[in-house]
Formats: sequence, structure tokens, C-alpha cells
Amino acid sequence: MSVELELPVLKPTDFASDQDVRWCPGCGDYSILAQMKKVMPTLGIAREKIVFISGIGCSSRFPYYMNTYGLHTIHGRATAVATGLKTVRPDLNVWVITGDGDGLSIGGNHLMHCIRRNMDLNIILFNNRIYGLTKGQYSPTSPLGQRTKSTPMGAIDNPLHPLSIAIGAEATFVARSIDTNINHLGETLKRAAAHRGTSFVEVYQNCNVFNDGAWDYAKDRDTKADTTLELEHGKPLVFGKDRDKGIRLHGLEPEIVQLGKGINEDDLLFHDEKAAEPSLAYLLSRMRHEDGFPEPIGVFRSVDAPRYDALVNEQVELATKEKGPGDLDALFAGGETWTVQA
Amino acid sequence: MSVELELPVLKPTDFASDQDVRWCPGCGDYSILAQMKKVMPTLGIAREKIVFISGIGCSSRFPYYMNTYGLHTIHGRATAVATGLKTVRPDLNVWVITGDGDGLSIGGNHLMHCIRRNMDLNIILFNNRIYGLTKGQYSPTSPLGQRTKSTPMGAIDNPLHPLSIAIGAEATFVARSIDTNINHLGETLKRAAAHRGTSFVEVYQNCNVFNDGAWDYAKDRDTKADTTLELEHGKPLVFGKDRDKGIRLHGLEPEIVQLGKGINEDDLLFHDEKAAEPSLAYLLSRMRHEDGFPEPIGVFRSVDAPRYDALVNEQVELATKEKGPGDLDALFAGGETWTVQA
Amino acid sequence: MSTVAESPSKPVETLIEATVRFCGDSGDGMQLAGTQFTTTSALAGNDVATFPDFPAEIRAPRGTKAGVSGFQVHFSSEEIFTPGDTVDALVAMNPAALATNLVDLRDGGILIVNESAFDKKGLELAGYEANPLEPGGLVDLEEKYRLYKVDMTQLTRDSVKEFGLGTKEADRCRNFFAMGLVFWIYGRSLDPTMRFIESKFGKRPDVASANTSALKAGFNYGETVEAISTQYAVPKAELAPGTYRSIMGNTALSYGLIAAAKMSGKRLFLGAYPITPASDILHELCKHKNFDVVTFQAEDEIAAMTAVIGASFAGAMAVTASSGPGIALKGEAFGLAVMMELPMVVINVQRGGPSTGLPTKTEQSDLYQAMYGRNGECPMPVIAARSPGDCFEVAQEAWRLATRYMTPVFLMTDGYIANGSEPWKVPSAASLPKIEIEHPGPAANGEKFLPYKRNERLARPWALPGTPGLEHRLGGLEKQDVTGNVSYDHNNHQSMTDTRAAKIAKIADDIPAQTVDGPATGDLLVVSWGGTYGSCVSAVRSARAKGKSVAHAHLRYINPMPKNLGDLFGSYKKILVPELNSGQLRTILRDRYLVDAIGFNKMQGKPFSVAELVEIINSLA
Amino acid sequence: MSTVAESPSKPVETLIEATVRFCGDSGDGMQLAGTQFTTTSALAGNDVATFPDFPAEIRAPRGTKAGVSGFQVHFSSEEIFTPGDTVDALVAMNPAALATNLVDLRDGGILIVNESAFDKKGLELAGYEANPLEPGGLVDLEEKYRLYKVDMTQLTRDSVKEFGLGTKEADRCRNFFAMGLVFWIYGRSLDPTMRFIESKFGKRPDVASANTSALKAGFNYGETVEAISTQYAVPKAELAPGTYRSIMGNTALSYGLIAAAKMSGKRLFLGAYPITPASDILHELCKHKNFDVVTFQAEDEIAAMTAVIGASFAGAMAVTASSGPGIALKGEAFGLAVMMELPMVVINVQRGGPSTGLPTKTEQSDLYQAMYGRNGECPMPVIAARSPGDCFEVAQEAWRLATRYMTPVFLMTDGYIANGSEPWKVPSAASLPKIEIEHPGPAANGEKFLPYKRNERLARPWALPGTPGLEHRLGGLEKQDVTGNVSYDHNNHQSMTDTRAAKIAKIADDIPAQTVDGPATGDLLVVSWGGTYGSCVSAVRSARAKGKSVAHAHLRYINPMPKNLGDLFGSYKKILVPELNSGQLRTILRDRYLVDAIGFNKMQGKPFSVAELVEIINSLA
Ligand SMILES: Cc1ncc(C[n+]2csc(CCOP(=O)(O)OP(=O)(O)O)c2C)c(N)n1
Ligand SMILES: Cc1ncc(C[n+]2csc(CCOP(=O)(O)OP(=O)(O)O)c2C)c(N)n1
Ligand code: SF4
Ligand code: SF4
Ligand SMILES: [Mg+2]
Ligand SMILES: [Mg+2]
Repeated sequence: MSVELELPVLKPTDFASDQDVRWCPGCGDYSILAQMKKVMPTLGIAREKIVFISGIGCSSRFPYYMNTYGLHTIHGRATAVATGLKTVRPDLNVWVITGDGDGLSIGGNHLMHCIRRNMDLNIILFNNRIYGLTKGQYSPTSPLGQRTKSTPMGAIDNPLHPLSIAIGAEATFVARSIDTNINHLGETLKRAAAHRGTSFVEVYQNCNVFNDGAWDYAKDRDTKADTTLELEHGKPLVFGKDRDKGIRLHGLEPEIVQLGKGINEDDLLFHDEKAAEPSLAYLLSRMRHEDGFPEPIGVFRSVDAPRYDALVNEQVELATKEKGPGDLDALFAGGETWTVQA
Repeated sequence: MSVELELPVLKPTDFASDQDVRWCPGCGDYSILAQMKKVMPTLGIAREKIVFISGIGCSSRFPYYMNTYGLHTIHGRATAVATGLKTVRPDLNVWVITGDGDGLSIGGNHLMHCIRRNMDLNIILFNNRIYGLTKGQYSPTSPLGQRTKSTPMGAIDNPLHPLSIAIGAEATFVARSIDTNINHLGETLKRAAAHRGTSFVEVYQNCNVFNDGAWDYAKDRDTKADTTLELEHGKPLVFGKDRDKGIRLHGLEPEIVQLGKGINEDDLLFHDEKAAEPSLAYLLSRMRHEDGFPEPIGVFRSVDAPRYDALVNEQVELATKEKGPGDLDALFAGGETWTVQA
Repeated sequence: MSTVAESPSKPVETLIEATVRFCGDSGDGMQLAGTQFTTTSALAGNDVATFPDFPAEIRAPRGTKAGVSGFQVHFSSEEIFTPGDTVDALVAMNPAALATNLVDLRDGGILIVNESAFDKKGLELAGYEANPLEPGGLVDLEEKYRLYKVDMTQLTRDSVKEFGLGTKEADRCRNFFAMGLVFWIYGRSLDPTMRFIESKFGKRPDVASANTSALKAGFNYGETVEAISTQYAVPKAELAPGTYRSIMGNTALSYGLIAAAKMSGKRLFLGAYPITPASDILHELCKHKNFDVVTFQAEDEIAAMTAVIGASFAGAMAVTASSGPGIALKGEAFGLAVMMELPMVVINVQRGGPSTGLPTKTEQSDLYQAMYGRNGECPMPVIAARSPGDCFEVAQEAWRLATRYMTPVFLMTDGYIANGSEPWKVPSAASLPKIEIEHPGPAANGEKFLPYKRNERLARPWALPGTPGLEHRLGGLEKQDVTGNVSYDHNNHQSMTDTRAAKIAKIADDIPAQTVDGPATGDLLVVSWGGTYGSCVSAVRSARAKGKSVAHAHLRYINPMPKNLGDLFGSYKKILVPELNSGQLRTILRDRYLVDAIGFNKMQGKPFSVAELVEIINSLA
Repeated sequence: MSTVAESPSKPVETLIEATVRFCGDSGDGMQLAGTQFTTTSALAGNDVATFPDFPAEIRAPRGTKAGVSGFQVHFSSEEIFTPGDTVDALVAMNPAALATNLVDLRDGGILIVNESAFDKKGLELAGYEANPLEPGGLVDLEEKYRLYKVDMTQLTRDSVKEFGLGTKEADRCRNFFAMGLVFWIYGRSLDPTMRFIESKFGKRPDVASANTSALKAGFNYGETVEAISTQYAVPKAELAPGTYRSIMGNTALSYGLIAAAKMSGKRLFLGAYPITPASDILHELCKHKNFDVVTFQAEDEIAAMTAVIGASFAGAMAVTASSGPGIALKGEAFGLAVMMELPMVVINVQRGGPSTGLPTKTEQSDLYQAMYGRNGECPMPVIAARSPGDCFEVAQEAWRLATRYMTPVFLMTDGYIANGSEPWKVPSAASLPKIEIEHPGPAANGEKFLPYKRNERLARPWALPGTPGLEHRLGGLEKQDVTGNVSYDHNNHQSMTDTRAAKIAKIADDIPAQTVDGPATGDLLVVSWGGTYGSCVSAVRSARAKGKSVAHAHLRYINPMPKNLGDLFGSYKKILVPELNSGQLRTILRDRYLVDAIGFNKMQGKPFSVAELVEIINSLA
């Protein structure tokens, strides 16, 4: 395709805008930004065709730092803004950057509807389990009992699980990664970009100022092999430092088993990101550290389905083919008319 | 409990308000109203302790017809209004009446958050797969391709499935019933009332004016035994006019099997509404008529979990126990003070 | 049979104008009857104006007052502007319709009732204790009006017998019987309605034939029955030459939007969430995808509005349409649109408030919301349509201003003009104004794009994604002048606030001076805006005809106002501002011009009658 | 060592008042330094006023201008109302702080800089090309100010060496060193700060000791170093006798709410969604659950507000607190609250707009929104607090009006008074006004409850769920008078609209007449509202002291306005309305009273300086 061949070769730094990055030193957002800039040149998309759209939050400052088109909108509405943009201009490559508050608290409804419409765009939710920008209130992903500025006696709202919500809302692409797991993160962003339809990616992100260490269990060198599980399509669910543990299905309940001792990989649950029904992806989204399970990272689900932005434009084409391009005179004179002579 | 003994014996008609019911003749809402009035006296709750709260829509006129306390609020916000009310007054018995547009379109986010907080209230969503009150636009549950006033060439938004959304949002009680299946509906409402925490009930409701027959497959005498499946806790999933078909699990995919011919009930999937993990309930919510499955009705899931309204009041009690009842003078004089002499 | 009585068998009286109202149960097809009568009168050369009156949103049980639906047609041989204060002929299909509509029938007017509906059940549902058709009640209808009791149900059934319809379907033809009768009374042709029946029911020939038969039966009933003794003629009006059609406000608005998109070379994007009485704009636009029109029914108004912002950034003609409560939800997003300085159109088809209020009734009470309903200093242009047909032009004007000044523009209409109809001179596409839009092209190598560098109108450039070298970021935080970067600088905030205000104020240079209908100086100036135009112009002209020194200024532009407006006020002794609210425009005029404007305010979910305006004018001039 | 120099070793100059500002990086603890200095000055008997100035929301990288945080304290031996226009002593912890704050230091003022921070990197981050501390730059700091270059980093490290902290922790004590030095300069006691350190760091004795040591080191530095040659004394002010504390506006507001709940026997329910600068109300209230306070952090502002409506119906004292963009989202729900006629309080802590605007800066630009920002005719009372301490009283007044008139009430504050602090005379609970609330009791058998039957104030009854026989339904559709049933009746809508307006207007009977500070007639009346009180009163008094004929009326009640307000205007030749917006109150006054009020408007994210107000006053009077 000549268009791609003509593209200048871009480097990650070509995607850095001229604005000073203003996150707290040590914030997990830096690493996500770095990976995004690395992924961009690999997409083969002209820079001017790319749009980053965000709501409000620390994470939502992201578009200012990307030398692409961008919108830093209002709290919770990035998915809706992106829907309007992508519907009008399916040629653009659209990324939505949101936080656990922006995307799941005030913006939960738009997120859900964007996902179910399967708009062809990529949503990256930076989950730090806290409101960073407003300085430390709990968020919908904060665990029960968490003490924050607005919950001095501990949070009493049962938290939401971003991937469960997305799957409940008919998601076609769902994935998870971790800010500091940079290779995995980069690959996950690439997979999201490659998917046609709404790609929903949760990134565990550390807010070192207001919720430091929230994801340590999944990030620490010592524990992460036991507390996370890297999903691979068509492969059994194996994890552990020595890759000696696996997940087996007992009816509809996952259980952790030790490999060897009569249990081998074939007994395990095999990952199938293309499963027609999302029940596997849902079940995987329920495996939680607090219940003793390793938390899956990688692509949970990736299936093809009709996309709103494509369909809307197909209808325009079809209508034009059937009725011919709009003729104003014919439109105005529709219905009964009468003529008054001069 | 003396309180209950003292209650006057109430009849369904005691729950009818003095307002004329103004739904279209033949609307499915009438039957739901009738069942609700029947269920009320069985709850053993004083009429003045009951509050019905709705948003806007045909269905949302419901509170006007109940001789209880009631609020007919604004579009989509009934769950949030109910949250405020129940938090302040856990002694009240609260019902939220909503529609597929009210609850899942504009009100989707509040619904989701109400459910995840597990507020102790009952949400009844009248699903007619259409906007009734505004005269016939498609709703988030309208099937793909449906032609309505706002989709003359067919709907292109992939529909939401109310129960999947609820389960994705950590629901503790999820059920489904049908307007004309009056016994089942009555029982389902009772089960909802009995559950402590958020009870979410989807009711298939016919809008005979703008979407007549949307649920015929599940209501017609001839077809309903094959197109629906009544869930019973601890029982295998059996259905069909001759109760000769069942649902068996193939890995994580349900499949329809013919009983007899070497397959008996023990091979089937057994329903467990108390399953700790919601994956079964989720899987059941994915069984759809359009895919050739019978659609489960009854209680999908019913588990106990902490409730926001109870916890919030426990924190108040605990704080009062620990710090003593609030003392204004002590509060005002907190921090450093100094005295200016006369 | 000729469908119009060529040589009338009964005496014919010629009238300058007349007003007819059809009313009955929601299921009785009264809107259809009214529409057909309107078209027919228009085709006959009358000037017409209509007022459909829907019941509250839900279809109430048959036969109740809550379920009554009405449609009023005013037709005339002279220019008219309103659907008429009172009714000359009332058709009431059931007791509930009679009970709720009789007040508007003038003494001595024609009253046609479907007698068969006045049975025990019908009377009960309407709250009548005794049958009002029988003498001896509070009012003797026979005495006060020209009462025609017609057993329409039976007559209709008889007339359609041969087509083998069920009773229910047969009864559905009753409205055609009623139409036929009224058509006879006003000497109207049946042809347009027969053509309509053909096109509408072509696929069900039995139904089509039955309707035609019922229509003719009604007509013949008039011709035959002796009790009905006179026919009336309302001659042609002198209208400007041209081709006309009847058009409703929401349709005209939709056409105006499509035209503006086409004339500016843009894709039209409507982001909307259904709400009465704005939904019909969505319904209309979604039919015209072949004009490159994209409609997005969003999950709520906030999504609709923010999608519109996205669509505008993407380069479309982006529009949202809603009513009061929905507009309320968009308030935060308006602020973002103002900050981003992107062009778009926000339509408010006003209804009765506050809160859910009176969803199917008209009102003008959202002007404050349009002018002031946002956080911060957040100026937006506000313009208003004055009649159904005017919606067409105002839609184009809104988009012209939006693009020339890079701003969201408020376009106000109301339930009255949205659902009302009037004859509309069909414009030719070639005559429409072009709307020129410039987008900056690719940046020369290394050149820095400055998204907030302004032109002589203070408008910033509209750079579209996809243009190489113009990559830029917009947002809701205060922006640095010229560069558009985020800025917390004190002085920059002052100057950006001032500039945003100055830009909107500058629109005053780009709009016509305010004109006045009537003398340039005088005792009284009536100042109106929006859908009250018709009543105000009628009342002012009528008062002037009776010798009063009164003029009329109707505002299309509310923010900014025409530059000469303040000066005009000096030329009249008194200023009267009639509004269907508690005085919202008056507040603005008093503030801006320190003029002691007097309010005449009505909050009754219905338009002003000409008579009440004439009365207040007479009391002041 | 005594912590205050009893017999000063250096000459002491006595001042009437002084203003000190601490500034540095967000991580430098400047807010703490300012707060400690404030408390200490207050304890020393001064009148004080403060102005914290936060950086933009995100912690910018260390050392950049975007990350600078400041805290200004004005302390005086006379009554004061503002934190001071210019600064007498500036402490700058790094080059970025110097660069952004120097403009406010008066010529000849004291400038203390942490010299060690002026290294290459620090200078670069601040955008300095050359070290400003060295002579030869644009400004010779040595010449223009009394410059003290102090190597605070090293001195602090030395002073805490013995406690074995890491460098990072040691450097965190630097603010205490700076405080110590400033305390010495103004002859302040170290005791309060030492008590504070004790209570705050008690669990980490090493840190506590290090901070104390750094504090003393700073103090001793002043005492010892010869370059610093003078000490200043600001004597006690004459304050009304009583016990005082320093209080911030958001804290006072929270206390006022708790007090009002208690004095009306109600559970307090706050429904809120975090937003700068209102979040601290949530943070404060959630600490006081033992007062039967329930805080609900909702999923968004709409949920917060609608939950408040539910809580009010349930019988609680229901309150929401937000800022402009959040208030915008609540607009639709306000309409419902007005229609339902339920009591509640809506707090808007205003910030810079429009849109996201300047979230951490102050402004008064949401008055239009409070007055007019709803669909339909939707009147709500609006009152405003004038100072941090005043928030306490206004909160109670809002609830009093809400319950007496069964209405949502707008309470306006702003970022400036929300975060500013002032001495507050601690009230005794016994002296607080009781707020009497009546709820109808169970209905007598068969008696029909009439939820919209009104009392002499036009208020309807507040019947609580759980009361037998009072079952009723409320909603957003227009209600029938008296019964509260849904009504689409024309005349009923008119009368309900009028009644809702009359009820709010009637509040004017229940509020004090407007008072004026200054002569009852004169050349100029300055009219202000909200957080500009301090600057206005100072400026007016200062102009009057110089012989100008000028008075000051500060409005607490904006809707309705005090009944005598219009009359007052007649007594002055000119009316000046200074506002931190583009003239919103002015608009209202011009409309209501047709008075040619002159605006003085500033949109710079910061309060008026007294000097600029004096200047405009002088130009008019
Ligand atoms: C309408 C509105 N409400 C509230 C806010 C205040 N606000 C800004 S960001 C934010 C939450 C941020 O949390 P999250 O989305 O998790 O982002 P993070 O800062 O943690 O990256 C809030 C409540 C706002 N800007 N606008
Ligand atoms: C803010 C707002 N937006 C839109 C509307 C218009 N509206 C009223 S009901 C409704 C949808 C009703 O659909 P649903 O909830 O499915 O109820 P149904 O009428 O089908 O029972 C809409 C869009 C409104 N009243 N308020
Ligand atoms: S507050 Fe937290 S999330 Fe925000 S920039 Fe700082 S570390 Fe990152
Ligand atoms: S429109 Fe549909 S849902 Fe509404 S009342 Fe009529 S039948 Fe029922
Ligand atoms: Mg977060
Ligand atoms: Mg519906």
C-alpha cells in the first residue's frame, strides 16, 4: 500500500510534544507514556492521523505529551467525545486515555456504551485505585476498607473490576498489563492497536504519592511470578517462578493445581482469546489476588464483531446508492405542494 | 416480632393509589403493577415504610399508582435518589422502578454503582426493548437491525444484556421474569424483596404500541416451554414442553442436549444461585434466544455480601462509640486556640 | 361524483377566514384529520396556520380527558400569523373531547359531535353526570352553538360495510367521515385526501377503499342532511407567487441543517438523545443519510453533546438538539466547547418547565439557561426562530455564525413552532447562501502551528486532524493566547476572558440592524422573540388598525443584540415585552439598556391569544 | 534556651502590620510553614489573614515554576480583612519560587533565599539564564531589597546531623529552618510550632527532634548572623474578648453544617463528588461521623445531587458541595428539587472558569449559574459567605431558609475564602440559633394528606416516609396546587409558577435589611458580595480615611435581595460593583433596580488588591 510506504520513518521521540511532562516524579504514568511513544512508530500510521482523547485526571494529561492531534476534555466523557469523532472520521486512529475515576466513576456509562457499540478505538485505563489529581480520595477500584482522605474509617463500597465490567458490556477486546512490565505493556498496546473494534486495556499503574504500592504484589520481582499469570492464546494457564503451577477448571470454578504429581498441562484450562462466548474471559477476570489467585495479564479476549463506526458509514453509502446523493430541491419540495401564480 | 403482629392485614387494593392508571390499554406494565400490589401485603411491612422510586419513562409512572411513599424523579437517576434515601433511612423498604432506556441508557452508571455498592433495595427493570414514553426510538436492548423511529435503516448498536451488565457490576441478586407469566413474576418479586442487598430483576415487558411482540417467543403458549428455562436452585437445567431437553456444559460452553439416549439429568448443568463466583450466573445470562438457547428465567444468583447502607451506619455507630456523641464545643475549639481578655 | 360541489346545493356564505378544530381520543386520528384539512386549505390557496395539541406523553385510557388530542387549523384569504384564538367550528369525537375543548368554541360556532360516543361509559369517563347533548344541562348547546349531532360510528360502519373490515378497523375510518363532513361545510376538494389515502394505504386496498368511502360519506352527509343548511367559502389569499408546501418547525429546522451542511460542504452530524418536543429532528434527519447525514442516538445528553464536540473537532457540521432538561445536562460540555472554540449548533426546542414540567406544552422559559446557564464567564451567541418556516433560515444562520466565529451557537425554538405548521415557499437550492469555511492546509516544514492565533473576527483556525504538521491539543483548562498551551498565568486569563467575550460581541457587526414593523416613533414598542412572533405581529397590526401608535420589534438575535436596538427604545414612550415566561428577555433588556421594559407574561403551556395581547396593548397605548 | 528572645540582642522596630510569604516547591512544606506562622501570630494576639496559593493540580517536576507553592500571612495590630496586597518579607526556597513571587515583594522588603538551591539545575528549571542572586542581572536584588542569602540546605543538614536521618529526610526539615529564621525576625515564640511538631511527629521521635532542631537553628541564625540587623514587633491587636482559633473557610463551612444539623435535630447527609476547591468539605465532614454525619462520595455530581434529593425526602439535612463544572452537572436535578419543594443546601466553592478553567484559582463567575442556570422558571435562593469565618454562619442560615421555605438554597463561597484562614471567635454551642423544623404527624384516620397545601410562608409540609397515613408521591411533572397530583391544567401551571416565585420572594421578609458601612448618603456606594468583602471593606475605609465620601454595602443575600436595597441606591451619586467576574451581580442590580451600576471587574484568578480598589474609588468619588 503506497500510503504506508510513503510514510516517513518515525522515532518514539517524534511523538513527544513540546510540553513539559508534569506528573510527580516516580509516577507510573511516565512508563506508560514511554511505551506509547515506542509503539506509535510501529503502527505504520501517519502521525497526523492519530488522535489522543482523555477526560480529567492525572492520567488524562496524557494527550498534551503526545505530538499528535489531541483533546483533553471533561471528566468522564472522553469515550463519548471519541465516539463522535470516530463516527465522523473513521479514517482516524483514536486512543482514549482514562483513569479509574474518570473511566469507571463519572464516565462508567459512556465507557460501557462505547464498548458495546464496538467503536473502533483503543481505551487505555490507568488504574491506580485512587483519585490522583484531586489528591487522594478513593476510587471505584479501591479495595474495601482502604483508608483515604474521604474514607478515614475505610472504604465501604464494594469495588468494581474494570475487566468484568467491560466483559459485561459485550467487549470484543479486553486486556491487562502493568506500568513497569514494559515489554508486556508495549506488546499489549500493539495488540490493542491491531484489534478492530473497541480495545479495552487496564493498566495497573502506581500512584506513588497517594496510593504507593497498590500493585506491589504484581510488580515485585519476588512475588510477581506467583501473583500474575501471563495469558497466551491456545496455551494452558501455567504460572509460578518455576512455571510449576496451573489453573484447572472444577465445574465453573478455577482452582490452582501443582504440576507434576499426576497433573500435567493437558489437564489445565487452556486460554482461548477467540472464544465465541465471553464466559472464559469473564471467569478469568474474576481471578483475584485477594482470593489467592494469580491475576491474568495479557489479552483476555479478542474477537471480531460489527463496529458502529463502520456500520454508520455503510448505511450512509447504502442510502446514497439506493436514493442517489441528496438533492436539496427534491427534499424541499417533498409532500404536497401548490403554486401561487404571479 | 411484635411490630409485624401489630400490622393491619392489608389487601392488594390497599396499595392502589387514587390516581388513574394511564398506560396504553394492553400494556405489559399493568400486569407488573398487579403483581406488585399482590406481593406487597405478603411482605409484612407497614405501608408507610415502603418507598417506590422511579426515573422517567412509561414504566417510571409506576410510583403514582402505588399507595406508598414515592418519587417520580428525573431520567436515569432513580437508583441514585434511592441510594441517598436508603443511606439516610435504612429502615425503609425501597423499590426502584426503571426501564431499559432509563436504567441502561442514561442511567447505566448509577445502576452499576448502586449494584456494586449492594444497596439494600430492589430494582425492577421493565425491558420492552424500546423507548415507550418518547414514542418509539430504539433502546440499548433493541436488537441489531431493529427499525424504529430513530433507526429507519435498522439499529447498528450492539445491544446490552441487562443481566450481564449487572453481573459484571458485582451483583449479589439477579433474576428475570416475564410480565404475563404472573405467578413466576409474583414469586420473583418476593424473592427480590427477601434478598438483602441490591436485587436486580429484569422483566420482559411488552410495549404493544411501539414494539409489539418483542417477547412473543418467550410468552406464546406454543413456544415458551422451548424458548425459556425456569431456573431452580440445586436442580439441573431442564426445559422443553416435555421437559426432555437440557443444558450441558462443554468446557465453558453450554450446549443443548436431548435427554434419554444415554444422557440423563445428572449429566446436565446444575443451577447454583449461591455459587460464590458469579461465572455460572454470567454464563446463564449469555444464553440467548437468537443463538438457539432457551432463555433462563428465575433467580440467577443470590448471595450475601456487605451492604453499603448497613456499613455506613455501622461506621456512624462505631465512631460514636469510640469518640462519644459529637460535642460541638469540643469541635469548635479543636486545634490551637488563644484567648483575648476583656 | 365530483369531489367538490361545483354548483352548490345550499347557500354559500363567504368568509375572510375561519378556524376549525378536530378533537377526539388519541386513537381517533385527529392529527391526521387536521393535517389533511390544512393541506387541502393550503392547496385551495388560503394562508394557513395550525396548532396541534397532543395529550400528555402517555396514551391515557381511551375516552378519558387525559387522552384527548386536538388539531386546530386557521385558514384565511388574508395573511395570518396564528392558528386563531377561538374556534369557528369544533368537531368532537367523544365526550372527553367536548369537555376539554368546548371553551374555545365561539358563541354561535359550529359544533359537530359524534353522537354515538355519548353513551354511559363515554360520559362517565369524561366526568359528565348528564348527557350535555341533551337540553337541560348547565349549558344548552343547541341554543348556544349550531349543534350537529351525527351518529358517526354507525354512519361510518355503514359506509364501509362492503369492504369486510372488522369493527375495530371500520371504526378507524371515522376520522375520514368527520373530515368529509367538514370538507363539505367549507367547500373543500376531497382530491388531496384521496391522493393521500392512495399513497398511504396503497398496500391495503380494502383499507384504502374504506377510508375513501367514509370520506365521501361524510361529504355526502353534509350535502344531503337538511339540518346543515349553509356552506362557507374562504377565498384564496394573495400570497407571493411561488411554489408552496406546508411545513412544521422541526421539519424546516432539519431541512435548514441539511441545507447548511450542503452549502458549506460538510458532513452533518447530529448527536442527540430523544426528548419531547425535539425528537422529531432526530427522526427527520435520520431519514436523510443520502445527504451524508449521520445521526447518533447517544446514551444520554452528555454523551450527545460531547460526541458533538468530537465531531466538530473532526471537521463535521456538528449539531445537538434537545429540550430544557436535556440542555441542562449539557451545561458542562458547553463550557468545554466555548474553551475549545469549535463551531457547533445547539438547538433547544423549549417546553414547559421547570424540571420535567409540561413536556408536551410550549414555553419560552429556557432563555436564561441559554444566556447564563454555565459556570464561569462563558458567552455563547443565542438566536431564535419565530415561526415554523423561519426555522429553515435560522438553522443556516446558526451555522454561518458558528463557523465564522468558531463558537457553539444556541438556536432556540419551542414546542409551538416545532409542531405547528405554516405554508412555506419552497426555496430553490440555487438560491441558498453559501457558507464558506476555511481550514488551514498542511504546515510548511518546521512551521509551528498556532491554534489560538486569531483572525480579524477574533476567530481561531479550524485545523482538522489528518492535516500534516497541524498536530495540536485542545482542552478545557485555560489556554495561552496564540499557542493554546495550558496557561495559569494571571494576565493571560484576563485577556482570554476578555477576548472570548469580545469575539461574541463582534458578531453584532455581522448581523442586520433591528427592524420595526410599524411607525419609527410612537407610544409603544412591543418587543418579542421566538415563537410568539405570530401573536405579537397580529395583535400589533390589529391595534394599529384601530388607530393605536404601536410598533413591533421581533428579535432573531438575542446575544449579541443588534447594535441599533438601544437607540430604537428611545423612540417609543413605553416598551412592552410579552413572553411565555416570567420575563427573561425583559431582564436582559433592562440590564443592557436600563430601559423600564414592562412585562406581559404567561405560563400556561400555550401561546398568547391575539385578543389578550391587543388588550394589554390598548391599556398601554 | 527561651524560644522567644526576651531581651532582644538587636534593635526592634515596631510595626502596625506586616505581610510575609513563604514560597518554594510543592514538596518544600510551604503550606505548613505558612500555617504555623499564622497560628503563632494569632496566638501572639495579632489579627491575621492568609492566602495559600497552590500550584496547578498535578505535582509538577521539582524545581519548575509550575510546581511553586506559596502561603502568605498578613498580621497586624489593627483589624485587617485581607492577606495584604504586597509582601514585606519573602522567603523563596528555590529559583522557581523567586521567579514567580518576586513581583509581589515591595521595594526594600526582606528577601530570604535558600542560596544552595540556586545551582545550575535549579536556575535552568526556573528559566534563569544567570544567577539572579549575583549582581549584574536585570535587577540588582541586593540593591532593591534587603537580601539575605542563606545556605539553608547545608545549615539544616548540619543542625539535624545527630539524629541520623537520610539526606532526603534531613532536607525535609528545611522549612522549619526557614520558619525559625522568620520567627526570629518577627520576634515570635517557637512554642506553638514545637507543640505542633510534638503532636504531629510524636511517633517518629527522630524526625520530631530533627524538626525542632532545624527550627531552633533558623531562629539562632537570625540571632547570630550580623547581616540580619533588625527585629520587628507587631503588637497585639484589640480584638473582641473571647477564645479564638484560626479557621479556614471550608472548615468553618463544615462546622456550620454540623452545627445546623445538630441545632435542627437532623442527621447530616453530604452527597458529593470530589472537586477542587470543594473537596475539603467532604474531607472534613467524613471525619465527624460521631455527629451523625453521613458522607456519600457518589460516582459523579449528578448522583451526588440526586442522592441529596433522596436524602432530603427521607428527612435528613441534605447537602451537596461542588464547584462550577460539578454544579453544571447538577442543573437538571436542581429543577427537580425546586419542583419537589424539598429543603437542601447546595454549596458552590467557586473557581476560575469557564470549563475546567483554572481549578486552583479563585473567581466569582458562577453567580449567573446559581441565579439562572436551569431550565424553566426555577427560582432558588442564593446567599454568599464573605470570609472564612463567615462560612460558619452562612451555612446555618442556608439551612434555616431551606427548611422554613422548603427549597433548595444556593450557598456561594470561593477558592479564596475556602482555603484562606482568619481568626475565628470560637462560638459556644449554647449560643447557636435553634432551627425549628416541623414534620406533620400521622394522619387521623381517613384524612387525606395534602402535600402541596401551604402555610403562611407558602411552604408545603415536609412529611417523612414512615409516617402512617401521609403516603404521597412527588415528581418533576407540574403538580396540582394543594394535592400535588400531576396536572397539565393551564391555569394551574400559571399559579404554581407564580407561587414558586412568590415563595422565594417572600424570603425577603425573613432576612435583615441591608446595612451600609459608611455614610448613609454620599458620592459613591461600593456594592460587593462573597469573598471580595475583605478587599472592599479595606479599600472603602481607607478611601474614607482620606476624606472620600464613600460607603460600602456587602450583600449576603443575593436572591431575594434585602427589601431596602433599591432605596439605598438612591442615596449615592454613583454605584460601583467590584467583582471577580465580568459583572454578574451588576447585571442583576441593573435589571432589578434600573440603576446605572458601574463595574470593576477582574478575572485573574486572584483577589482584588486593596490598592487597585482604592484607585478606582478615587477615580469615582
Ligand atoms: C465534573 C468534574 N467533577 C470533578 C472533577 C474533579 N476531578 C478531576 S480528576 C478527578 C478524579 C481523577 O481520578 P482518576 O480518573 O482515577 O485519575 P488519576 O488522577 O488517578 O490519574 C476528579 C474527581 C472535575 N474535574 N470535573
Ligand atoms: C434528561 C431527559 N432526557 C430525555 C428525556 C425523554 N425521555 C423520557 S422517557 C425516555 C425513555 C424511556 O424509555 P424507557 O426507560 O425504556 O421507558 P419506557 O417508556 O419504555 O417504559 C426518554 C428518552 C427526559 N425526560 N429527560
Ligand atoms: S498524584 Fe499519583 S497519579 Fe497523579 S501524577 Fe502524582 S503519582 Fe502520578
Ligand atoms: S407506549 Fe408502550 S410501554 Fe408505554 S404505556 Fe404504551 S404500551 Fe406501555
Ligand atoms: Mg486514578
Ligand atoms: Mg423501554
